[in-house]
Order: sequence, then structure tokens, then C-alpha cells
Amino acid sequence: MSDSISRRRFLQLTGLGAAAAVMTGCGPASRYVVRRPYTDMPEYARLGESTYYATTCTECPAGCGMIMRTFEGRAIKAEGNPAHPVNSGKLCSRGLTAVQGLYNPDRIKGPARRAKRGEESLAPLSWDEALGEVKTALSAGVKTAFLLGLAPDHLYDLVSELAETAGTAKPVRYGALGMFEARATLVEAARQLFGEARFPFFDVAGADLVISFGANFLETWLSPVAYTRGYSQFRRSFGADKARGYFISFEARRSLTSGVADEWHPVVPGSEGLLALALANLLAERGWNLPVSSVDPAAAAEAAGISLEALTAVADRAAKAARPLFIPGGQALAHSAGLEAARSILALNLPKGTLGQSGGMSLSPAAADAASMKDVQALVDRMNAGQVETLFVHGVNPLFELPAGLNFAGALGKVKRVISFATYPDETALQADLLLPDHSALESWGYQRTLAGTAASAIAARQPVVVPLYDTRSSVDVLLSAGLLPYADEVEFIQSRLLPVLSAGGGNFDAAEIETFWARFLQYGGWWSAQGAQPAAQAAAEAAQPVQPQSLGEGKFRLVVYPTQLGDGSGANRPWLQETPNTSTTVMWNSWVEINPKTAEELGLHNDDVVLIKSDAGEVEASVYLFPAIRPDTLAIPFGQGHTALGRYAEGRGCNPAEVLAPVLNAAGDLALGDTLVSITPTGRRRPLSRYESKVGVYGEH
Amino acid sequence: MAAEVKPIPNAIPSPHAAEEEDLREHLMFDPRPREEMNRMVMDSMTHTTPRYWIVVGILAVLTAVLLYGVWGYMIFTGIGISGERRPNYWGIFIVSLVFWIGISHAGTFVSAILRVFKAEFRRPFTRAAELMTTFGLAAGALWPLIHLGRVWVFYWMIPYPNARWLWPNFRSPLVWDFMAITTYLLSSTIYLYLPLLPDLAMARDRTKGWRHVVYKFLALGWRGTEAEWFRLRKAINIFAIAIIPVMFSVHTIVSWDFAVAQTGGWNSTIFGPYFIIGAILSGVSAVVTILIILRATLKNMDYFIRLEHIDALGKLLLVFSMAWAYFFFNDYMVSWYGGSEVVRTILTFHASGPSAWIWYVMLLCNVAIPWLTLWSKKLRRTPWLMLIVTLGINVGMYFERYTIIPITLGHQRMPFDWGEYTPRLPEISLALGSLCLFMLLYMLASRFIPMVPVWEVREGQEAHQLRKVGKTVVPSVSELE
Amino acid sequence: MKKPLPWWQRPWVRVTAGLLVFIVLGGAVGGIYLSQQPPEQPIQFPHNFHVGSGIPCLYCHPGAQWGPVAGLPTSDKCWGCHQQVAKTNTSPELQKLAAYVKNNESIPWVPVFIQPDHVHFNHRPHVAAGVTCETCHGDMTKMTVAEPIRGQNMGWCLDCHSKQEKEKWTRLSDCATCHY
Amino acid sequence: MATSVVHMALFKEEQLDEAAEAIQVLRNLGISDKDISVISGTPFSEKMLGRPMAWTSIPLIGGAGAVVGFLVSVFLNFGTPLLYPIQVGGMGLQTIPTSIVLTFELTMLGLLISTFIGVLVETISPSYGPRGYDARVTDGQIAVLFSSGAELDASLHDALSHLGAEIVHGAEDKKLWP
Amino acid sequence: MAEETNQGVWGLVIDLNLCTGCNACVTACAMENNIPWVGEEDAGYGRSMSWINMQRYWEGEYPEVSPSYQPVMCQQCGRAPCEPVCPVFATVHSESEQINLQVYNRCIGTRYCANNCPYMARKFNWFDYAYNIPEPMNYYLNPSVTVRRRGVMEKCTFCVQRIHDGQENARAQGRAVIDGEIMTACQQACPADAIIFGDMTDPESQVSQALRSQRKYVLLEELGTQPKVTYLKGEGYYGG
Repeated sequence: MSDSISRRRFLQLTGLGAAAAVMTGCGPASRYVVRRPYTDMPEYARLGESTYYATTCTECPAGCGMIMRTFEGRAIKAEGNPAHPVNSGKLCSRGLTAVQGLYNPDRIKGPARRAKRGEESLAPLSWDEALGEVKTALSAGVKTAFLLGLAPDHLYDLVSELAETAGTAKPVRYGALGMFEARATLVEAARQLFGEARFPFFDVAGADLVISFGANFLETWLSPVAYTRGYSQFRRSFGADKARGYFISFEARRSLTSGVADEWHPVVPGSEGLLALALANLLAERGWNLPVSSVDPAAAAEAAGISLEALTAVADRAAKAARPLFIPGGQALAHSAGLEAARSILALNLPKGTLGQSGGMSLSPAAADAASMKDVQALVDRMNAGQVETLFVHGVNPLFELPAGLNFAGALGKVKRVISFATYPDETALQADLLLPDHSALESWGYQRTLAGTAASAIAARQPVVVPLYDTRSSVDVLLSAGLLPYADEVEFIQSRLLPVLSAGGGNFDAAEIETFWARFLQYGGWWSAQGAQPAAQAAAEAAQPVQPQSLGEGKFRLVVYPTQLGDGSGANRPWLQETPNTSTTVMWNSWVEINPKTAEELGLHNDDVVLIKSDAGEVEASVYLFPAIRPDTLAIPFGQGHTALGRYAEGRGCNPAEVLAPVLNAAGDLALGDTLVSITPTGRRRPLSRYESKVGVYGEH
Repeated sequence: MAAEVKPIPNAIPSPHAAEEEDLREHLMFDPRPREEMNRMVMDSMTHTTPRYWIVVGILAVLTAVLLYGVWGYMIFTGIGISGERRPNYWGIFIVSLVFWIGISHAGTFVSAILRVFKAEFRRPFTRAAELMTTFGLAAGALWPLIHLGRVWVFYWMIPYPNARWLWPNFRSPLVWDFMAITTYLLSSTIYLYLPLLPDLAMARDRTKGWRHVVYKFLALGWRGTEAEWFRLRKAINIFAIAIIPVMFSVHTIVSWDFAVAQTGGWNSTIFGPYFIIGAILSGVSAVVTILIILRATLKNMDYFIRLEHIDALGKLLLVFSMAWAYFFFNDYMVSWYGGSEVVRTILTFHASGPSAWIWYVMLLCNVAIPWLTLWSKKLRRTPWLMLIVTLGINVGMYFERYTIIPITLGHQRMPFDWGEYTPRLPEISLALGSLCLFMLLYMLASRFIPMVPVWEVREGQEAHQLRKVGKTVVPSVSELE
Repeated sequence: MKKPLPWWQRPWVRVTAGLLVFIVLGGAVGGIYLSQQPPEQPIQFPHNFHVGSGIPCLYCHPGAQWGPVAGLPTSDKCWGCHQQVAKTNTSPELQKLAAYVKNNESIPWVPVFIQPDHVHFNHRPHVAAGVTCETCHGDMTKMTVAEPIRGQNMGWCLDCHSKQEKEKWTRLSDCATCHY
Repeated sequence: MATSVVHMALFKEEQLDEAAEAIQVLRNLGISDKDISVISGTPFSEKMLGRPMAWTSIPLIGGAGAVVGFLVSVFLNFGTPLLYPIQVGGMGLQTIPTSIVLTFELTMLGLLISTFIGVLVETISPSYGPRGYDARVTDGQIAVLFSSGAELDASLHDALSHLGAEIVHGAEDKKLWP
Repeated sequence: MAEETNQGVWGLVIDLNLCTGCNACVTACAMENNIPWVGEEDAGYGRSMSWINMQRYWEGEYPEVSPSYQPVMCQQCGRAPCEPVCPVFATVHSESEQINLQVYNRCIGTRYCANNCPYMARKFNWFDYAYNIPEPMNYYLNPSVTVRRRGVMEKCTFCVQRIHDGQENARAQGRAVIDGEIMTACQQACPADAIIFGDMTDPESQVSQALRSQRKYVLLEELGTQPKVTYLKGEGYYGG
């Protein structure tokens, strides 16, 4: 503990005064600028040189290791942690812009009370009063509900413990990324096949053939940096040992992931399960040990909108491959038949006997209590029934991320007290009665279990890299302040949770007692075991029931909603994420609707025409982008824009496609968002999209 | 003066009166006493109507707001208020630069080249053309400054010893530009001033008050002694000969701003002469425009500036329009034949892209209209038509530069980075502002500088005599030198 | 009638012209002079006394030997000695130091030798190459608060760089050495 | 000729022949060419009036200016890159083709500016010969100025009047430039 | 002290076989080099400041349509067309680092260099974008990199500040720079390891090894600019 205190003190002493100096201009005016030196300089600090802290990226639940470069008390640059098993020193755009979240000018600067929900005006609140409110709320027992983000972190553990010991309701978790990935479906399929509810991990690096069913594993899927690393190895050829991997993708639109595929088959969304069964039959013909189902490959190919030859060619290629890998992605699973599809696709990985080996599938060692929409729906039902007095919201923005058809907003109105721990003034915070802002991730302690980015068991460490900018307080400390749990503060809680790991051993470092373990844990950026876990013995794989994709009515289109670099939408307040062009379309700062040029021509639509996309659940407006690589019967809208709150960089841009998603669940309890059918109506208006690519010549209409 | 040719005194009635009457259409054969001409010129300078001052006032306000106001605003906010973007890093600013520098070629062309080749019709309007050169350069020299991102450090382009040990990069065409424009501005101003000395002395002798003081100062004590005339003639001769290569070099260097770049569509050896021809075409047509306006608005000018002059310049225009078309064709022909895909894409884009109308207007104004009208003597002598034609040529030439600069820049080797440039209001305002500045300077100068070089006209009239050959009278030109 | 003087000989013209010249020149000279003045410091720190009593520069500014920035001493470092110095209790300047230490505030020093943003200066190679502190910072035995060296601009840097060995000149004259 | 007075004979515009005649008359009367000067509003060459050739150093000054401009350009092109060598674009430090441009411009600038300076200097430097001025000169009249002793007054008057000149005795010299 | 050893020639290799077009390099570059964002309107107008253009080209017709990605940054030409045209030596060839250098404070904003860059790698500060970053977001600005003001051209520098840091560290420790020790920000972030940076004169360096690939090509080789950035063709589009 002394360690932590000295760290905190150092950070305070470093001060923020020096920051101002950097920004002043280069003219004579900046000649004399006041500098505030340390009052007491820590011995390891060297003036004018950067200090690096290992921490964990919290931009998505993957849990990449991050090294933050700090300079004179300011966080300067996020870099990957080279020792971390998930990302090996690499980061994606979201992680790299973490500092823009930390220093976002629109952060909530202190605890506050909102007189009227939905209004921006706030009354200041002291932390003492705030803690009093929390204490009252927690004492209500089961009438107190928690809605948390997807991250499997220490807060979730704490709230779970709180639920057990103090009798509050079990925390509900939700995240838009989980919705798009249909995590519960994936985990449930793994449970049905292997008997354990774990996330599968696909060792792309060692495979020689990857067949993806709508998995955007190079963008946001589960652990994109880890999979991109694997993809990089997959694509390399090491002399005679390993040929360059071959990548086949079944997806309705050519996403960034499908974009680099050697073969792309634009299949009807929802037909992936059928295709997998057909592929199984074809492979069984070629000698694979797979249960044969009644699916006729020709009929399946037709239903999927591809040719039988293409499907047979895929089967031939797979039959020849030494280590083929079949990846079920969110677009294949977020359907009413998603669970069957997941099982069919996962089952394809079994016959080659590569489970747990290089180039094969394994199960993540961490237990996955994947959150599903079913839980959220249950929470909404309880809220509607008036069984929730206090709702704590942390790390999730349900009013933005949930499909509007669920009517979370209406349910929220029945909750007496909504307490938001939000760091940024998001849509949910706008409807909260109390704002008890948490530190931003770069200012706080924590740990996070790694679920999907590695076959090894790993716990990533989070530590503050700068002194908190504002009068914020760690949510764990806030909850502990009620005195219901026997921990003095956050760090003590975390350390207590690390004790089992300490005793297990076999990780990247050894420590005799918790103080040393803690120091090293922070220094290395986490603890991870050297060995990957083997998957359990497989259960008998019986063929899933074939389910035909939904039929398309007249004037209706299938809708693909996919997450971009904005992730679950919380990235929308990072100006550089907004200005990082979407690679496929190069659009920045806004939402668009992807339409096949041929369809657009039939509908008389041009680039930048504003159209109304309407489903049974709702409607949104966006500008048209003629996208050459999407099925003519499918539209696609990126997720993440359309904020009505969340600060100056996010507000009022684009549309939120969650508003058109119907609240239909599949067998595993995930939202069947792929079943959404929409119609498209021109509005007659134009709104030019901000595109990075050329708008004249070969790309645009003159 | 050839001794055997006895001048036929104007006063004596001639047996060939009818033929003489025809010849009187020419200024040179329609002499008036020097005193009267002096008075006419002085009247043109001193007689102002309220309308004149209203126009000057409006122009002054427009210049202040459109040019200096917007420029100041741009300096304080950034050059982004213009429509420039990647890849069209140069837009109207450089178009206007090339345009005004081009305009400024006319003065030297009319005054120096025609002087060296003793084209007598030049005499009454050399001054007007030289003024156009100087003011055109004054308007043009603003543009390199306006277009700078950080105009407050423009002096880093000037070679001077400094504490940083740094000199300009003399390998940069922009430094050549800077030097060439400076040289041209200085020498054309001097070249305007030297032949002005006798006229300033004339004005000095005919004015009182502040004008007298100023003219007295400017005339440098001119008396008209033999030595002074001799020196003046010497100096003007040196200038007339030396300024011609300077003029050619200036626009060649402006063309090198583009031609030395590897940019597709710019990298062409033909750009030097192409630009010069274009410059002379636009300059001469601007001279015609101005002469027509001067003739219509300035007092007594219809005596000095006659249809014969507009007619003669019209013929020149036709020649230059043809020469321009030749170079234009040449540029296309060679690029097309060379088969460079980059250049072919650009040239195709000129004629078929979203800005193709600019290309067509350019050809219409520079080729079609001049060729259709200027062949006819009758049309050449119709001032309002010539005004339209010459204004059209200048619009066409502006569009030519527009095609060459931003449109070409938008279509380079990286198709992903192609772009289209649309000028924004501040840029257009600046361009109009510089036009206002030019007009303002010209109008003010017309009140202050004798718009006609009386002594040169008189010199010409002295030299032009009628001579009887056989049964008729023919003009004979002798030289006074 | 008295002949009026030409305009350039009239007194008011000449006086105005003189005034203009004076203002412009005076402004320029004054501006340069003022920009070279030492700034107001929170404590009138006597460098001459400290250096004179044998304290090496690197004791208080240790960053110069290992990194880009020499650094300003922490108030703890000052107090380490001064709490044992009797004069601390009597001198009014030292009372300010005592106040800062007592309130645990950092002393708002104003750096005198500071490069603009677009210049990246690194002390270490200079110290390693044997450049003494006085070369750039002047003789501190003669100053109380630090005073700037006149005309410390790019030419000043280059003057010294050009005196180094010829084979180093390529690197020492390279723009990227300081500007990036 | 300390005692001599400057006289002026004014001829009308078209009386050029008479003016030339008058100069001959003056010469015949023993007035030397350097005591005669002619001022006119139109450039008549010396030959027309039968006067000795004037002399000017303007071409020399101009030439000298050109040389100075050339030398400056040589320094800028070839000297300054040595002062602080900076490599650009794989070119040499001193490049001949680019230097030609600047050399030409600066040589011309030197030539033209010094020509003008020559005019300026020669115009404002004191000149010899009889001085005097009449504003009618800029109206095209030709003034023959000469200084002579009083003893010649009568004969001069006759001869010049005969040629049609208007004679101004004791023409005064106006201060035409500050 | 290892003084004045050969500084080497820095080179960058981008393996298009591995590049997924994820744009992490673009963001990493922006975060490292204080590149400001310009907002929706200006970004759409072509004023985005990002030093890496992630170029995306479509080939073929649906359903055989496929994108290809090519990150294009300043190619650090050996014979850079941008350099000689600058009137004030604001863009020069750095002899000691063997890169093409932009001296921000010397730039007067003629934008000629950008016109003359065939790779369109140069970006211009049309407004005071970086100076208008609201407090406290400007706290993350990297003190090792000059914050550019309006009217100044800028471009990829091969993270020259990192090169300096690495060399300085090595010199302070009296050793030569180790291959891989100096990383550009884009290379460091690239999840696919498609970007390799290092000394091209060292035959053992990763860059030199990558440069022996048959797949290598440079952009617009016909212009003779001698770029220091080399691309390796994507294998999907490569016959051999």
C-alpha cells in the first residue's frame, strides 16, 4: 500500500501547471513562462524525460495491454505493451486515442444532482452527500439494480460480491459490441458443444485456411488487435514450413475484414448456418468425420445467394487444408437461428483434430458469463414493474446502445433513483438523477480478465497514469464507502482478488507475497500464465437443425448494422476517431447508408442523397454511400453515431441505427438484429458526406 | 531631315486637299499646334466631374473592403477561408497573379517593342499602356503575398545577410519569380517615368499650387536642352532594348513556376512561349479596353486616340490570338502524342470534367470570337464591339490560367487524391478587389499624369510629312534621330 | 508676399518626420532591450553567492548531465540546506522560501534560458562535449538572478557549431538537429 | 565672360530652320558653341541644329551597374550556398542552370537601375553653358540661349529679329528644381 | 562514445500482403505528431491533416469486387521534388538523417512543395487547427514535436523525434543504435506488423531483409524520386 500512496502523492505533486507551458506559442510572448518545479521530486523521475506506465486499455472489453507515455504529469501517448499476450505491443485506433477521452473537455467534472431528468442544468453535490445517497440506495437490497459494461473487470467482481453479501440484485451487463458479436450465442454454442461456457479462441496465426462467417475479427470482433496479429502471422509464409494462409469470407458486405479476404462470397445474412451445414455435408463426402444433415448443398447455396460451384470450391479447398479454421462471427449469429448457426460453424472445427493446437480452436480459460439481451430485457421488465428503486449505471450507455424497441427510456422513468457513474455526459447520464463521475480509465486502478484475445489465462492490470483531473472518484471506492464489504479501499479489494492468482503461480512473474506481486503486477501490466488452456473433451456433435434465412418482402431490404472504430459509440467523443476515415468508405464524422450502386440506380439514388430507413421498430435518416461491395438486397449502416449527448464531438452527427432494430431475441438470448428488414425512401434532400477519398473522377459522379 | 523634301505647311491650301483630308484621319497627319495639344492634355487632367469622384470613392471603398479588409481578415484567421484544399493548393490567388503579370506585358510590348520597331501608331497610347504595366504589376505583385500562408515573414524570400546564416533558395522558381517581378516592376516604373519627364515639365509650366510643387519636383528641373534630350533618348533606347528580354523573362519565369514542377500537365517545355503569347494577348486586349474607355470618358482624348489605333491593335490581337491557338494546339498535340497517361487524363478532364465549361468559354473567348470578328476592318473600328471582344479575351485568358492551375492540380498521379476546387467568397472578393485597386490607381493617375506623351506625338507629327509623288500626295516618314 | 517654404522644409513636417523616426526606432530598440531583460522572479535568487560558495551548477540543475532539460531545483533541495542555515530566519528573501516550503507549494520560477517550441535543445550532448555552463549561460558569479545572453538566436548556435570539427559539421548544421 | 549677359532668342515651332540659321549667325558673330545652348519642347537632334554632339556617360554608368548586378548575382548563386550548405532535391549546392536565371535578372536590374541613376545624376548635376528658361519652350518654341558681351547686342538683335525670333534680353534663370 | 559513426539511411517498408487497412497507423501518427483534427466540413473538403493517406482502390465488378489498401505517407525521397522549389529552405534534405525534412518555423506557406509532391503526402495548416484544441485536450500534445500554427506545411517526418531520442540514448550509452530500437509511431501501432522501419545500410536489419523480397516496388518509380518508402505487393495480386 505504501507503494500506491507514494505513487498517488507523486502524481499530485507533479501538478498540472507545467502543462500550460507547452501550449503557448513560439513567438517572443512565450519567452518567459512560469514553470512550477516539483516540491519534492521522486528519485526515479528525470526532468525532461518521459515516464512510462503499464496499464490496460478499456476502450473495448478485449483488455489489451497499454504503455502510457507520460511527461510532466500529462499522459502523452498510448503505446501497446510488448509483453502483453493479447496485443504484443500493438494497439488499434480506439486505444491510441484513449488520451482524447482522458482529456476530453466535456467530461463530467464532479458529482452533481440533476433537478429534472433530460435537462442539462446540474446542481453541484458534495461527495459526502453523494456517498450518503449511495449508502441509502445500497441498503434497499434487491430493489437496487446495477447495469454495467461488458468488461470483465474488478468492478463487476465487486458488484457481484455486493449482490451476494448485501443482497442487491445481480448485476446486469450490456454492451453494444456484445450485441453485434452475439456473445451469448457464441458462448452458449461452445457450452453445448464442449460443455463449458467459454469464449472460443481461434488461433488464426497457425491456420492455413480461415473461413469466416461474418466475423469482422480485424475490426471490432472480440479482440481485434489479437486477431490482426494472428492474421499477420497467418498471411506470412515461412519458407517451406508454412504457406501463406488463405482466407475465405462469407459476409453480406465486404467489410474491412472481408476486404482482405482472398475470396469473398456475398451471402444472404442469416444463411450462414445453412451454409455451414451444407459445407459439413460436402466435407463429409470428402472424408471428414462430420454428422450429415438433410441439407442439400445446392439448395443451401441458392438460399445464400451464391453458386454451388463456389461452395464446392470452398469445400475442396477446406478438404485439402491442413489446419482450416471456421470462425462464426456476429453477423452469422445475431439472427433468430443464430444459435444453430453457431453450433454448425463451430462443429466444423472439430474433425481435423486441431483443437487446442496451433492453427486450431481452443477455449478461453476464463469463465465467461456472457451478458445477453435476455438479462437486459428482464431488467427492463423489473423496472417497468416498479421493482427497481435505484439503478446504478456504469460503463454502458443503454439509452444509446439498446434497441429503441426495448423502450429502456420508458422503463427508466419508473425507476425512482438513477445513479450514473459516467465519466462523460452521455445520453443515460442526461437521464440520471445523480452523477457520481468515475475516474477515467487512465486515472484509476483496476484489473481485467482477458476473455477472448489469447488462449492463455491473463489478468491485465490497470493503474492511474496521471493524477485525476477533476473531482471524480473511483466507483469502487464509492460503493465500498457504504461499508457493506470488508475492504478499506479499491486497491485492497483488487489485491484481495489477486491472491488466488498469486498462489496459483506459473505466470510471467513470481512473487512471494502480495506487496511484491502487486508491484510487479503493475510493472508488467498484468499477470498471465505461460500455458494456454486445453479445451475440454468435446461432446458428441450432432447436426443442428437447418433454418432457412428470412424471406424478403417486396421493397424490403436486409439491414447490416456494424460497429466501426467508434466501437459501442463511446468513441464518438474522440475527435481523432471521428476523423479517422472508415477504411472501406473513407467517410468521416458522420453516418451513411451503404447501397449497392445497381440498387441505387434502380431506386434513383445518388451519393449523398438523404434517405429514410424504416423498419417496424423505427426509422433513421442518413446519406447514401454507393458501396460497390454489398449485396444488392442489403443495406448497411455503421453504428456509433447519432448521439444526442456525449459532448461537442459526438452530438448531432449521423444517426443511431439502434433505433431501427427490433427487440427480437434468439435462442441464446441475444438480439436477432440481423432479422431486421427495412424499407428505404428518398427524402429528396442531399447532405454531402465528409469523405477522404476523391469525389471526382473515377469514384464519384461528376 | 532630308533637305530636298520641303514640308508642305499645313496652313497653305494644297491642290491635293481631298487626299490630305483622307490622311487626316491619322493623328500623325492631323497636327495641331503644340500649345493646343498641351492645353488639351492639361484639360483632361484637371477637369473632373462629380461623377468621376463618385466612381473613385466607390472604388476606394471597394478596394479597402474587398481587398485589404478581406486580406486582413485572412491573415488573422488563416488562408483556409479560401477554397483551396488538397490537392488544389493553388487557386485563384495564383491565377490572379499570372493574370495581372500577363496584363502588365502590354505596356512593355506596346511601348518598347513597337518603339524599337518604330511602329508609329504607338505614339499616343504608349503612356496609357505603360501605366497599365505598372499598375498591373502593382496589382499582380500583391498576389504572391496574399497567397502566402504566413505573409508576415515574406521577407525571408529577400536575400539579405542575417543572424541565422540563411539565404533564400536560389534554386526555387519562386525566388526567381520574386526577383523577376521586382526587376520588372522597378524597370517598368522607371520606363514609365523617363519619357514622362518632358511632359511633367510641360505640366509644371502650366500649373499652380500643389500640382506645381509636385510636378516641379518630379520633372527634375527639365528644361529641354540638347543634352537633356540626348540623355533621355539614350536612356530610353537602353531601356527599350533591355526591358524586352526582361519582359520575356518575367513571364517565362512565371511559366516556370509550373513548368519546372514534375506535376502532370505543367511539366512542358512549351509553357514559356505559351505563357508569353497568352500574356501579350491579354495585355494588348486590355490596352484596347482601356483606350476605348479613355476615349469615351477622358476629355479631349478622341483627338489623340483614334479608331486607327484600335484598328491597328485589333490586327495585332488577331495575330496573337492565332499564335495563342497555335501554342494551345501544340501543347495538346505533343502531350497527346507522347502518350503520358497522367497528362492525357488531365487534358481529357479539362474538356470533360465538371469544370469543362471553363475550358469551352476559354476557347470561345480566345479563339472563336476574335477570329470571327477581328478580320473585318469595319468591326475592328466599332469601339463597343471591340470592348466586348477584348473584355472577352481577358475573361478567356483568366479561364486559361484557371484551367492550367487549379483544375490541372486536381488531377495528379494519385487518383485517390483527386479533387475539385471551388473558389469561395473571400477569394473572389480579393480578386475583384485587386481589379478595383487597378482601376482606382488608373483613375487617380489619369488626373495626375499626362495620359498622352505630347512630345512624342509632336515628334511624330514633325516627322510625318506629306510628299508629292507623281500626281498624288503620299505620307513620308522621316526620322528625327 | 512672403515666399512659402516648400513643404519638406516646413517645420511641422520635419518635426513630425523626426518624431516618427524616433518612435519607430525607439520602439524597435526598446522592444529588443525589453525582451532581453531578465524577468521578474518570485525570489531574488543570488546565483553569485551560491556559485561563489563553491556549489557546482549540476548540484541544483542535475538534468543537464543526463537529459535535455537542466531543471530547476525542487524546494526540498533548497530547504535541505537552508533549514540549517541561520540566515534563513533573518533574510526577507529566504522568508519567501520558508513560506513556500511550509505551504508545500512549488516556487513559480520563470526560466530565463528557454527555447521556443520549434527548437529542440538537449543539454546532455553539449555537457558531454565539454561545453561549460558559462559558455551559454554567462558567468553566474556575476549575476544574482539569471540574466539572458543577448542575441541568443540560431546564428549564435551556428557560430559555435561551425567551430567544431569539420566532420561533425554535417550533423551540427543539419536542420533536423534542432527543428522537428 | 564674367560680364556677359544671357540672351534668349525664341523661335516658333515651325521655325526650326530659322533657329538653325540663328545658331550659325551667332557662331559667325564669334560666340563660341559652349556659350550657346538650345532648349526645345521637341527632341531635335544636334545635327538638325548644326550643333556639336553632346556627350553622356549614361551607357557607362549603365554598364557599370550591369557589372555590379552580375557580381551580386554570382555571390548569391555561388557564394551564399557555401555559407550554409543545404542540400535540396539531390541537386548540387551550386547549380548552373538555375543560376542563369538569377544572373540575367540581376544583371538587367543593375543595368536598368543604374541607367536611371545616370539620368538622375546627370540631370541634377550642374551643367555649363548659358542658363535661362521660358515656359513657352514646352509649348513647342525653340529657345536659343547665348551669352555675349554687351558690345554685340545691337548686331545680334538685328540678325536674330531678321530671322523672326523674339528676343529676350537678359533671360533670367528660373530655379526649376529644388 | 560512438561519435560520428555512419548514421545510416532510414527506410520504411510496408507489406501490403499484411496491411488490413485498419487505420491504426493513421491514428497513431496523429497522436504522436500532434496532428490536429479539422472537423467534419474541412475534412470532407480535403483538408484533413493526417500524415498517412490510407488509399483505398476498388477493383472489379460486384461480386468480384475487391478493395486494395495502400498507406501513403511522405516517401522521404532521395531526390525530392518538393525540396528545390521552396524559396526559403523550409523543406530540405537532412544529410545526417537522410530524410526529407520540413522546418515548420521556416515555412512561409507558399504551398509549392505540396503541388510538386507526386504522392500528395503534404498537408497544410489552413487554420490554427492545433492551437484551437480546447483545454484540456491540448495536454496530450507531444512536447517532442512542434505544434504547427496556421500557414505552415507539414508531413510525415519518419518520427524524427524518435530517431533523435534513439540515437541520443545510444550515444549516451556509448553504443550504436540497435535495429528495432527506433520505431516510428505507425510501425509501433500496426497490429499486423505490416510496417518495418530501420537502417537500410545495415544488411542484417529487418528493413534490409524485407527489401530483398521480390515483391518490392516503390511508388511512381518513373519519376526518379528515389523514395525511402518501399512497398511489398500483396501476395493476392502477385504472380510469383
